[in-house]
Amino acid sequence: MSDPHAGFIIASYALTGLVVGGLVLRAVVEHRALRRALEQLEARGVRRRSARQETAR
Amino acid sequence: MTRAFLALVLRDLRLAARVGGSGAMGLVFFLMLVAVVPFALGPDLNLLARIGPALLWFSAVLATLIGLDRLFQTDVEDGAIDLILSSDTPLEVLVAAKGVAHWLTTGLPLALLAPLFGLLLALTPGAMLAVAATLVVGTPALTFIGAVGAALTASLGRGGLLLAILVMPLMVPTLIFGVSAANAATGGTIAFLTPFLILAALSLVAIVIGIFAAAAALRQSA
Amino acid sequence: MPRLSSLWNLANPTRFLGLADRLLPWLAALAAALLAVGLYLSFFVAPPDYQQGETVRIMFIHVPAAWLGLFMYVMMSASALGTLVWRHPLADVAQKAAAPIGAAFTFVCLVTGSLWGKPMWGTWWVWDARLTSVLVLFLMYLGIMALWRAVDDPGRAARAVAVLTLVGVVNIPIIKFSVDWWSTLHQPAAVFRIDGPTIHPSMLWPLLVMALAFTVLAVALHVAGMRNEILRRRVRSLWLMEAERLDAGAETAAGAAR
Amino acid sequence: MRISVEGLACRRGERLLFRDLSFSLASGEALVVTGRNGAGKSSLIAMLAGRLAPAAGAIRAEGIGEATLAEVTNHVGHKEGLKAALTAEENLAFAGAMLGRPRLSPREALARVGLARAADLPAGYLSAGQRRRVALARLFVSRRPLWLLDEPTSALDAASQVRLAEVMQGHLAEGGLIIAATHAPLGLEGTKTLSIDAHVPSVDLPGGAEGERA
Repeated sequence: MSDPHAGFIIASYALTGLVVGGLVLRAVVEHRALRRALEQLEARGVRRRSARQETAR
Repeated sequence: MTRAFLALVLRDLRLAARVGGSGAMGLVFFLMLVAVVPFALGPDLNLLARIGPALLWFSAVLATLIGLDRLFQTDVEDGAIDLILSSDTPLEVLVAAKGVAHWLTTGLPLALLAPLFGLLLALTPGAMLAVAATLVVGTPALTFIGAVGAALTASLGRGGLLLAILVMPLMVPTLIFGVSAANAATGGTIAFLTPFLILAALSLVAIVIGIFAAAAALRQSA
Repeated sequence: MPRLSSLWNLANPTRFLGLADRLLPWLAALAAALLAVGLYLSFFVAPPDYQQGETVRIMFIHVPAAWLGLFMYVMMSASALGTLVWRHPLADVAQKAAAPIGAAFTFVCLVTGSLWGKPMWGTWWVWDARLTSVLVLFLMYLGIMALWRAVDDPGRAARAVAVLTLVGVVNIPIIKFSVDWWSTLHQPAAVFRIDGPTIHPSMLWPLLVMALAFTVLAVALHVAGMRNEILRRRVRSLWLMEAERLDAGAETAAGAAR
Repeated sequence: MRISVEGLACRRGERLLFRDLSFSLASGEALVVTGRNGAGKSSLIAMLAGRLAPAAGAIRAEGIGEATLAEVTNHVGHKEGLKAALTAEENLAFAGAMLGRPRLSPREALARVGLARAADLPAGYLSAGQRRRVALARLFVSRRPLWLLDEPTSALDAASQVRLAEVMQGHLAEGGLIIAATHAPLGLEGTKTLSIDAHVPSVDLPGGAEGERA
């Protein structure tokens, strides 16, 4: 691409990639952290009422 | 002493990150001001480019103001001020810590984002750089002048508006030299460095006076 | 009505979590595949525009981003109705998860528009009706996100945000109208159009594929965001339960610590 | 150390809350301040903490060397000073950094009040009683001999009150001083008591009528 405006095009795609990548990364990192927090709570012996019912059944 | 200083800075940064304190809100407000003023002035890019630096500085002053009223008020409300006041570290050091944390979450991001907002006002790259530089140097003055007002109104229920009325006049010199330095860089009649150095000096003076005055005010009112 | 009840079942957070876990890999894969095709089309198949040259390629992300910025707001408004009318917890969650995604795409739209405008118009930004409306939309997203953060209790926050979102919906046409009026009054005669004269099929296809790819991506992100939000509330309520339980276990814990 | 108070008077705004208040307290002694609502218990505590200037009289401290009274005082007021977004441990670590003279780690301090398991919980999730106990745990993060407690037992259940009494007894045994304003008995042995009501100006004095109204 020998266009004089290649810089602008590349910048557009790079920025979009950055923002979308950031959104994906945020979702994944948050999900891991929350799963870890739930496991930690489980290890402390805290469970939801419905979850306790399920195991009782 | 440094331990207490760092602990307070760290706590305030942590709170800002978890609660999303005044810092993020100030930034959004800054963007809104920059976006709304052209509606009043009309979409003439030449006009906007000419008054751009002044507009950014004015918005920065207002954006700093809206976050400041909570600077000490939250600590007074929940009683954490008792801890700060009964510390064996001098109160001045702790006030400085609060100011530094506030500047890091409000003033600095404001200055760093100003060039981006400058795009909306069709500023030249040189002008954007000048505005960012003057804001980096000038916003500490705004923060610490505001800290005095924040300390004075800390124990009042609705300090926000009062705070603005109290400290706006005190911010005038900073605004004048900030804008004139930014304008000088974009081809004014005076050199850039003169107003810029005066701005830096004003900032240093404001930091010192602000710290001692805010500490004195806190001892009285909180 | 069996269909309604099954829909209601789906709206049960626990069921939603199960569904999201199963659905997300497929959505992600589909989005990735569509993106790959879309990028290939927009870079190697679509010809340069005879007026805009290569910069027309920015349109292939700019237009879908604009579409999604609006789409997420519509999504949020529908969820806001769900919150206010049916008081459904999943609607709260859908509302909250949509805001940052919509804001991000609106931001992409603004910046890519700016990057397109510089070479084409010679300026980063014009206070043109269309651009300005999108900027106002972005500001509204920011306000909504700020309100979410400001209120502690999720249920209360959801209702407050729902009101704000719906007021925003009413306001959007008014804003659009007033901005149109405002800028035609001042804007010089040379009005630039974002969408160019006519769209040739060789450009329409990449655009459509990219729009679809972005939409699937946004839906995937939204589902993932909703899943995270449900988990976050679960963690929050479990911590609250744990705090209640603390007193019961206090004696033994303190005894062990001594 | 020894703290002596002579002829203390407190004025808040236009009205005189109390006057001619004197007492002295030495290491290992505790003082319980009683009085009806609005008599000025909290104001007395605030004066001792250095947060309020006395209208008359003097507060003297001996045997604390270079330090001021405020620097050897650990004050737990009726506002807890906890940040809801920070965990109990972070809150106590901050208190420790402010107060200086480190003693126990935040986790150890929490164990002393029976909240070891609450260390990782944000303070916002805790109940009123638990928050109170986290605030009281502040007494252990710093080595400060004078404890000033304003209604320490409020929101505490019976078990926690007993634990608090034990902890205070231990502090006295180590040579500490405690001044507590309270309605409820603390369960401490051999404490001095001071009733503020006896020092409230009577009706015929100027300002006295205002004082009665409280």
